[in-house]
Amino acid sequence: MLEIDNLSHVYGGGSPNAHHAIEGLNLSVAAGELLCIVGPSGCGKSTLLRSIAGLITPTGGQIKVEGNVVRQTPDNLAVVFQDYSRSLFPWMSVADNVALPLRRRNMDKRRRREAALEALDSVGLAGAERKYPFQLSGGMQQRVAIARALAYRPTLMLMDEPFGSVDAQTREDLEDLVLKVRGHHQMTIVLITHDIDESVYVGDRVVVLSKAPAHVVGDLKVHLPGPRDQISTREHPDFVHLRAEVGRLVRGHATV
Amino acid sequence: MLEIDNLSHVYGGGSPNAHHAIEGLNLSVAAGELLCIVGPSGCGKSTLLRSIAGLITPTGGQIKVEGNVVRQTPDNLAVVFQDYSRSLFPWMSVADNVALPLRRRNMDKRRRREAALEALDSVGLAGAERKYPFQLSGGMQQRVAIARALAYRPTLMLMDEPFGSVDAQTREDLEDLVLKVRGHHQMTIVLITHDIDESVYVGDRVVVLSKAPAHVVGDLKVHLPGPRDQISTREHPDFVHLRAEVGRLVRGHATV
Amino acid sequence: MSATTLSRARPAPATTRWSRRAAGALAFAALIELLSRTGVADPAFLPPATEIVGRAVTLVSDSAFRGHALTSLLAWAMGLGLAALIAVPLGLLLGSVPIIDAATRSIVEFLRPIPSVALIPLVALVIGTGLQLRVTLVVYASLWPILYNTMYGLRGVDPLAKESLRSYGFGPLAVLLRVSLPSSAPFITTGFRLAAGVALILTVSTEIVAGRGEGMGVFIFFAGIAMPARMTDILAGVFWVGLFGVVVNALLVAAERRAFRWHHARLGEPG
Amino acid sequence: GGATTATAPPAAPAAGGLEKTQLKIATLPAIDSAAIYVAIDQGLFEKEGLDVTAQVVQASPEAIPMMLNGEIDAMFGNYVSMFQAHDKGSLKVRILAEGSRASPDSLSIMALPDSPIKTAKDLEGKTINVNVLHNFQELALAQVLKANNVDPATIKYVQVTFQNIMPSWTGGQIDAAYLGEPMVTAATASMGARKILDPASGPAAEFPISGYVSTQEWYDKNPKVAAAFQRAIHNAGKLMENNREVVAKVLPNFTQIDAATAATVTFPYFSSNDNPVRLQRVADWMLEAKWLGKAIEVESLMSPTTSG
Amino acid sequence: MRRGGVRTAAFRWLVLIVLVLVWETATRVSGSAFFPPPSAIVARMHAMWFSGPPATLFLTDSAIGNILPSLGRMAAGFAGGAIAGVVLGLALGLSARAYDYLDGVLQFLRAVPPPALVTVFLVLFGFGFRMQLAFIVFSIVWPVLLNTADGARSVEPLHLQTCQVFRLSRAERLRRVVLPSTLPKMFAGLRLALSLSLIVMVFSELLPGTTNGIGFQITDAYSTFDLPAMWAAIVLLGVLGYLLNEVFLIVERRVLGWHHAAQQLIT
Ligand SMILES: Nc1ncnc2c1ncn2[C@@H]1O[C@H](COP(=O)(O)OP(=O)(O)OP(=O)(O)O)[C@@H](O)[C@H]1O
Ligand SMILES: Nc1ncnc2c1ncn2[C@@H]1O[C@H](COP(=O)(O)OP(=O)(O)OP(=O)(O)O)[C@@H](O)[C@H]1O
Ligand SMILES: [Mg+2]
Ligand SMILES: [Mg+2]
Repeated sequence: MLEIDNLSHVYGGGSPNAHHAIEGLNLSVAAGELLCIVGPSGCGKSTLLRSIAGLITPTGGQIKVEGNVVRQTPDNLAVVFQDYSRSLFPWMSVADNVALPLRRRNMDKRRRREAALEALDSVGLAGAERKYPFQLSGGMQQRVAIARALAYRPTLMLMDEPFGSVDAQTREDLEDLVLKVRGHHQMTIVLITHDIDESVYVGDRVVVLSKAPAHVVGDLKVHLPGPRDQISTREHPDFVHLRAEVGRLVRGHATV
Repeated sequence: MLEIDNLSHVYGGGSPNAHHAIEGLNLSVAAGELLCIVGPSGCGKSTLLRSIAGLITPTGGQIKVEGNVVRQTPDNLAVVFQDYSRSLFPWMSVADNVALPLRRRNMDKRRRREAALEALDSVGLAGAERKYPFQLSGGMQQRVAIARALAYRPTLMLMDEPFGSVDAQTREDLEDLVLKVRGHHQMTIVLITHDIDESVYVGDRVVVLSKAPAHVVGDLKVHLPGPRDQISTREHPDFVHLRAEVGRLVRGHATV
Repeated sequence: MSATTLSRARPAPATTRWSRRAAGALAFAALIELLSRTGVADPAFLPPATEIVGRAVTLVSDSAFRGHALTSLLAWAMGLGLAALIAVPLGLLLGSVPIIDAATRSIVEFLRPIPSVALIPLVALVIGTGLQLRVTLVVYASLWPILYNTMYGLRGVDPLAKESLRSYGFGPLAVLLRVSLPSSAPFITTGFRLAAGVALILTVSTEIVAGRGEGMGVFIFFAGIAMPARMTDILAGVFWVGLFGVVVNALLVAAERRAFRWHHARLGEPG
Repeated sequence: GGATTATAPPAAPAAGGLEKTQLKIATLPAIDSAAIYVAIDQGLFEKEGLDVTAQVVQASPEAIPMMLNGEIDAMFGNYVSMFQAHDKGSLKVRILAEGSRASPDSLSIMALPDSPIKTAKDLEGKTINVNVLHNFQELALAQVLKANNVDPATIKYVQVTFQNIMPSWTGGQIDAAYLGEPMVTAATASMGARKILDPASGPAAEFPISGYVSTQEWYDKNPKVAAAFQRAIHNAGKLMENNREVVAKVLPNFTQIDAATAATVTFPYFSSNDNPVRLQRVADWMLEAKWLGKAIEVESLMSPTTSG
Repeated sequence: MRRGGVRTAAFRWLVLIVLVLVWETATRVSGSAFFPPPSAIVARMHAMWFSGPPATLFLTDSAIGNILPSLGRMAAGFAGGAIAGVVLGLALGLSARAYDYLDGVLQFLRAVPPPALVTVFLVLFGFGFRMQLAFIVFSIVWPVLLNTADGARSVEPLHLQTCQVFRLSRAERLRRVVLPSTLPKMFAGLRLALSLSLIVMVFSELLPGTTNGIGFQITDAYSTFDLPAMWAAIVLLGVLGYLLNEVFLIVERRVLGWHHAAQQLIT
């Protein structure tokens, strides 16, 4: 599904304060896999995500999605941006924001709206569809961004710290929602998170990145008995073990 | 230090889609206390914070800071906004962003710069001072916002999910930094977080808010042996107990 | 300005705002009255405000004057409308395709500072005089504010908002129309408001120079060549033109507030 | 009158031979344009089988493009501008009929009552307004000044639009005012202004100012119309010679002069014939002032049907 | 990016050259005296302004006596209009009260055609430079004013709240926050005002009492039907407009560097 080959990216190339964000990063993700990426703040995770989405052209290496080299944004892709509030359109109501990408889907107006409402409902925002983004709390805006991506039913979903601004309960519900959606619709998911527990809980695989310039320092398969659930899975000895393992890898390369 | 009396706030008052964000909220915070606020997403935490900072005029009730009713922004206050990336000034370098509020502090240019560099160093951003906000990762921007508030040495610090975008290691370091700063300088801190462990770890007290309209549903004193540290404190039985307690309170009022 | 004004204190009630506006207008009228009555400015050339307004009121019942006004109104509306129809798409094109902007910039910048007086005979020769001349000149002059505000407005669009739509596979055109255009629409309308004023000025000014017997400018021109010059008539004409400008602006602002509620509400302005 | 007075042929019997009957002529909102309005008012064009519409324009340069692209057939314009345009090749002109000549007191150099300027000599080095630079006002005044032993080159001319002459004058920005009618009358009556010099006296007496002009091309296509038009204008001139009323009657139609003023102003002369000699004088002076690149033989621009 | 820059420049020149060639051919074919070919215009420009002695940088007396005063008027007018526009625009954008009091009057004045007010300008300011300056300022201030006000009104609310929280003084908010975030829109207005100031400079030289300037030469040429001279002045204005705009863009790129970088604009 996704193959990343010797990727590197330098910001401000040529200038004296050029910044090597990614260097020699190799990674491949199978179709239907849910890959979690963890790594220290500022290491290059968002850069990696933007490269996959074709939003920046990496300065070195190659990314292939479904066998095609990424030059533009690949088809059937959805991104939940880290800076979710800026990625919402302030001139549209919440429902319109969610429904907008569905114009690519050959749906008529009514069906777009239905799909949007359904997605909003699934992230706990039923009833907020008429509001404008600025009328929502931070966590609600983040959930609108998630709903927009979910409603689109992409084959590849990129999520950049998607649950950072919601409360613990909602976070767990959203984690389960992602797991459920992944099961129903054939979807490959790359999810960046800072929550090590979360990475192990939702991921089929957890990749740990080094501090900048980012490269892969750990790649762990998560073999946990499914279906996962918040209480028993987190108590599972494998979970506890994996979580400690990821924690060690991250800490070994933290910035502070 | 801070007294909140029967506070309520309605957005869009008068209109049919008026929203009751806060209703009948009472709270008082002693000088030097570190109060953590947890509550479901969209319940009204940020609204509460903005009211304390004098940025919005609540539609009912009263807030007093150091005995004075808040009408404008109180003196010696710092806020770390939830929407940190938007609160940074894009036309200023990171160092200038941090140094700007110090103009109120009667410091000459050199001392302002020193203070800014020191604060940046303390949040793990040494060396980034010349960059512009857009050249930083999300987590780094968030840390700039924290550095700005810290450098200001306020007597009352309001932090709205300040560690949401940083990795686990950095997060722990920042938690300890806040604890340290609070000890050194007489500072009252109100910190909003979604991380229940965090609230118990850093807080002297944890207040749990109900879902919208927000009011206090739990108010727990945290008696943990000091000085706290990431490993032993989190293993302490009181910690485990409190954390479960807070979790129960939050879950009882979650939105999803 | 109170200390909190910079972060947009709650707006004053509508009645206060209107009485302030009235106070401002009255103060301005009083200033003219004073300049004239005290003789600081010769009343023969700057008559008192009361006289100007009085004359303006009586002019309404003058059918010849109404005819002049209608002629000008037509030229103004046509010119402004055409300017918007040309400038917005052009601005979107130049603002979003840098190579076209760069290639045409020398021509655009070369054409822009050519004054309409110099163009009048040339345009008149090519397309004839009368309405088409006026409309052409109005279009030529009022094009720029819309064009530039469109181009600069596009630059202010949040790149992340554009990336959001791009990431869903939308092409550049869709991003332009669905993100850049709405996001910069408030600034484009400011350009349109500017253009509305420019168009009004150009309509009347062109008529003053080459009106061919019709329009507010001709009314003003004739009042000027009378002996002695009928300054009260000139300024009464100016009064109506100015008042028309105020009304148009107010209508546009009201329309903006409706259309861009999201913009004003977020900025904490009265909706 | 001059030595070689041009006489109009007898009125043509009918409109039968005319190339066209509907004419549109650009005029100026000034007394000089009166002849065409009198001709319309008195039915003189009708008699020639012509239906003439006058179109007021604000300045004659405005009418030239209109004439070139066929919006109008002919225009009323001053000779200096026309000769300049002809000289520069922007326009091949044909003078259809003479229009107005300066009459005594219709133009005047005036000073305010308390001004130190008393005589023509006092004008030396002074600032004087003109409507348009390098035009007949300067041309005529230069001749008169020379005749009064004043060097015309010392005069500073500034261009001031009509309505701003009074404020500039009373405001002291011009030393003496170059006025035409009806301002001469008004300034004398209301401000007590003194006349210093008549720019249309001596060598510049009866100085030709404006005439009716078409393009050569139009003239070549419509020779009979041109002749008919000329006859009507000359007949109007004759009618106006001793009859103020016919003029005063039409003035409010195209100028801003009310009946009361019309009764008192000094009219220019309205030509009732064409005279190449006096027109040649204008071209010669222009050549002398280097306003023309080469000499113009004026007679060749005039209508042969009536001249000579 | 650098290679792209060279390509763009080459493209730009190509477009320009092609257009001039088309213009030359079209005017030669039509042979209209009103539309002389560009070669004739350039020859005239050279003869009129640029055939002077080396000591005066090849400027003729006519150039020194007309172009320089015009540029002076324009520069003074632009400076005055820009300052007035920025100050009034900020006041209007920041203070609801100032906005309420001034809005009506300013909107009125904005719609008033300056040519109709020449007499009023004359009695208020007298002949010459003062009147011309007032005329230019009055005409060009509006785009700066309106765009600045718009910019000042749409400062990111969170920026203002940040200022308020840290209790920045009003001057500091203005200088450090409001002004920088208004700059991009202000520059749109300034750029409009710049070429407008060239146009209005020409108009101001039609005002009573003017005796020199490019605008003066245009009217003089117009009234004497010296069309090549008129075209020469038009082309000169065009060239000046183009050059001024290039200078403006350099300044803008310096001042708004952060903006262009943050918006990921390639300029
Ligand atoms: N400007 C506004 N206009 C209308 N409603 C608003 C506005 N701002 C916030 N709200 C509403 O008020 C409620 C509380 O918002 P607030 O931002 O205080 O929530 P929060 O507790 O901070 O949530 P989160 O944890 O998601 O940030 C939300 O339901 C939101 O929709
Ligand atoms: N536009 C840019 N110009 C220059 N440097 C940049 C730019 N964007 C990001 N960087 C730098 O690249 C590095 C990686 O940034 P990135 O946003 O990918 O980090 P991240 O892993 O997502 O961090 P976080 O977890 O804090 O969001 C950072 O050090 C940042 O300073
Ligand atoms: Mg990131
Ligand atoms: Mg919040």
